[in-house]
Amino acid sequence: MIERHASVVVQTFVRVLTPLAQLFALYVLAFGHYSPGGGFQAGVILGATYILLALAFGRDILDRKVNQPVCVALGAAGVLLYALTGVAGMAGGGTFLDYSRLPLPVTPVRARYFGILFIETGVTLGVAATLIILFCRLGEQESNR
Amino acid sequence: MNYPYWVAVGLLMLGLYTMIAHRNLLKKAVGMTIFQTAIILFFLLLAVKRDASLPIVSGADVDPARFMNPLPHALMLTAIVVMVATSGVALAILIRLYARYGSLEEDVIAERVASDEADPA
Amino acid sequence: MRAHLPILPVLLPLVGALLQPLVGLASRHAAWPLAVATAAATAAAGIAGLLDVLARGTRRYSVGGWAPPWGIEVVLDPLSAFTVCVIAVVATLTLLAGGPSARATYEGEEPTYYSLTLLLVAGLLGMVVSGDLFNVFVFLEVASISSYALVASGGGPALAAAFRYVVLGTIGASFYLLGVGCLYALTGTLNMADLAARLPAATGSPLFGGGIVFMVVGLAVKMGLFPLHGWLPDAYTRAPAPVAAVMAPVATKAAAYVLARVLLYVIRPEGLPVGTTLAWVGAAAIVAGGALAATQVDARRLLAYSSVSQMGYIALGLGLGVQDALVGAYLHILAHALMKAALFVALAAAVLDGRGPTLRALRLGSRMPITGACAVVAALSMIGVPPAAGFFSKWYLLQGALAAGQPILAGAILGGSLLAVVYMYRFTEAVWFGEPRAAGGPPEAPMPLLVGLVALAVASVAVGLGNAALVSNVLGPAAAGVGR
Amino acid sequence: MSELILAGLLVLLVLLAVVAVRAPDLLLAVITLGAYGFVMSLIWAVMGALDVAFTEAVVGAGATTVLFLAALLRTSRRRSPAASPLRWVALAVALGTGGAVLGVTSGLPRWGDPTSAPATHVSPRYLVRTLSETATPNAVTSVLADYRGYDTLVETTVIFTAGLGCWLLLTPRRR
Repeated sequence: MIERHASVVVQTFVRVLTPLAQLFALYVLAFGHYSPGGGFQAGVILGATYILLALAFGRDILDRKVNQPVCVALGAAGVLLYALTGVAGMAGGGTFLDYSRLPLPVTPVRARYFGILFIETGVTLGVAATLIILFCRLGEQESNR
Repeated sequence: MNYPYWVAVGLLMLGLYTMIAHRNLLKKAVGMTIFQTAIILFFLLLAVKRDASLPIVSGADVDPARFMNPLPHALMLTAIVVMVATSGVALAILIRLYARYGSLEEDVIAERVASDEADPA
Repeated sequence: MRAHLPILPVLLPLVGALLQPLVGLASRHAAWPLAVATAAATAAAGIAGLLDVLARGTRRYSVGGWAPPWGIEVVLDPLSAFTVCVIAVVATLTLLAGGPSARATYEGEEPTYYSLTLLLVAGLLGMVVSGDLFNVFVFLEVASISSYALVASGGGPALAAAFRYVVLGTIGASFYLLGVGCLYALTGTLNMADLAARLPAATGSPLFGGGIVFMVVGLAVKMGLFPLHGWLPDAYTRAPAPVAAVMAPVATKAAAYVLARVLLYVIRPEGLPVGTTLAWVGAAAIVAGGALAATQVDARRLLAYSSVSQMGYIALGLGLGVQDALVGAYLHILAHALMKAALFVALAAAVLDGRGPTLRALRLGSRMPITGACAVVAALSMIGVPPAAGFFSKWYLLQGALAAGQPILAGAILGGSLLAVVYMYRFTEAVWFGEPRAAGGPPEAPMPLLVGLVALAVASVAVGLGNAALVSNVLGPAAAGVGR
Repeated sequence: MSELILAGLLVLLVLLAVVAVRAPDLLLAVITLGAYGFVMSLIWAVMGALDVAFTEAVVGAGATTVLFLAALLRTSRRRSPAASPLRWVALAVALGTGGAVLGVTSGLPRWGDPTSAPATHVSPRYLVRTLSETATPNAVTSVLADYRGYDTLVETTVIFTAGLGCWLLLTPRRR
């Protein structure tokens, strides 16, 4: 199936590119307020770095680097972070997902700004973990079923 | 001129035809993607305003006619995610089907399913 | 908490579903109790919401603090609160009763299974309480995608059924979305209340008719309405027994509810023959589904086709649109959910005992008298024997058809009951007199299964006995003002 | 000028869709579908929907292609050339639907009309007030994450549901 790519050039390139791509994902997440992009795109980019790794170092690296049940739980935790941000708005006296009532020491409008950042972080986590699971499962070697 | 909408209609028909007429399940999945993007195209065409720019605003006194309608953009971001999620599940099912029945052709699978159901092993 | 009652039926199962994989890391045995507790809390919130609505009127809840139509609102009125209760209560009982069967099917994967079923419930409830057309689409997809995966998890033949379900389900959802797009292009809004206010000025446009037709066709696919029911029989027949027990009673009901909501409360297409068409298609579904059910030898397929027939009753009532017919349709949503849940749970008990799925091998009576008796109560409700709930829903539908001056449709309702006598007689006969199997194992079904099953059967009769109170307090007000 | 580019891209889009559907080799079909997604993302960019373009590029052209390729690796590239008995039904359904949609499009506002209902009702508030109400200049982000944040919560739930579904389907049972 997907085998270890022998070329040292490719492996070195991927080794350098991976952290850069992950950094870019963080940039996309943080600057979604001002420019196109946001949590979802950041999550996909973050997840895609793992495909790069698999392409360069063989699919086995995913089995070594990724604990899949934990990855599923992380995906759930991402969505949960989103939902709990909404519940925090309820705790502050607003309706569900009312970020202006988040218990933060800032003005309601700034609180909305931060609320968006929180939920986008949750989206990134949820999407990245889910995509990694998808790639791990869909790319799995033929099993004995 | 409303010609861009005609492209959406064409893609819609092509996708729908493929989903029903093609016997290969992967082709059906391809048709499904085209069908869904046709509807996304339809929505996004609604967002266009002539001579308007990206919906990223600065300063006060914003004239809404000068910016694209952001609502369909936000809706279709969601629709694209739904599209890839559906594809993911469809492909997972397809992989299991191939592992079990050794084919992606609808009629071959149907035959083997029938013999499976007659004699569940 | 009262302030948040409208959102709780969505929030509770969603959070419960997300907790499953996290708790699953620590213990796999907590999954089932956690799922039942989540569903029970959701049902409690739903009942509290219904009581609140009945006491103090419709509740509108602006998610995110944004007033509609800019934000998304969640609406609890008598109809949505009632439907929430139906789905949440039935899901609680089927999750409870399905536990032993799910353990046998999903050994080691229970957290994933229960997470997906709770996501299905959250999706269905989200569709019901939503006051925004696009939001309904997104929840519809949560419910659909979890259903696809749950059906496919049966492996083998279930995979083929699930792929067909994905293709047809996607066509249905996309048609719905296209209809929403037409109405959005026409009015610029997605909020149901805002749309209802702005549409009357725009009924002349082709976008109006197109929007309605695409939405109705899409929802008809999702509710398994004949002749667009192609995905349903295989999916319900081949899905694992616990999945069928959870899905079959409620999955199509949310789509039927959205159809009612859109047609009767939002769009109200007076100039177009949508209602009449729907009523006649419903009549065709009653007869065709019943006739197909009567010829089946597989018990699950028999029940699946009976679902096609029973969804026909709901469509017929919604299409007629007169007060009694609407009450009958709403009551039938409840009655059918209860009886179909009981029947699929009884089948799950048989499968657990190594019987079925063919009618010949069913024979519950001799080894499982309580399970068998409950199945028979549900079967009598399906036929429409008083005092079971199924009698009263059909009674109201019949009244409605006569009040609307449609004797042929009334005939279809009666004919459907006659067909139900045929197929349910075959089912009941199989339950009591089928081919005996070698004895072994415990004589009755496991306790949780029995508790859930008995509760469903008792509820079927209780709803029938208490139908007058239910109709005058809940369903009458829900149908008031929209009936023709 | 941009209108010409758009027209060209739309023509290219249709051609790629036809190739993806007609290709006898499934690998070719999948690769063409990736190109189709890429052209689609260019179209969104030309139409001023950069956020959608970005997502389409990473999801439509990127993730979807990878998923299809992964599926292809575990199944088969070949497909049987025999025609389906359903093709006339499919043609009738497609033509009927297409005709209906085409009939409906005659009621659409003129393309790009800044006075149409979607342009004048509901949406202007997002543009006018996104800065003062959410401190977020990108109106798409504020609609997505705040005004309609409920949708986005459910959207994230959808993708998680799909991940969970694949996990359930493709993990060998431990028994």
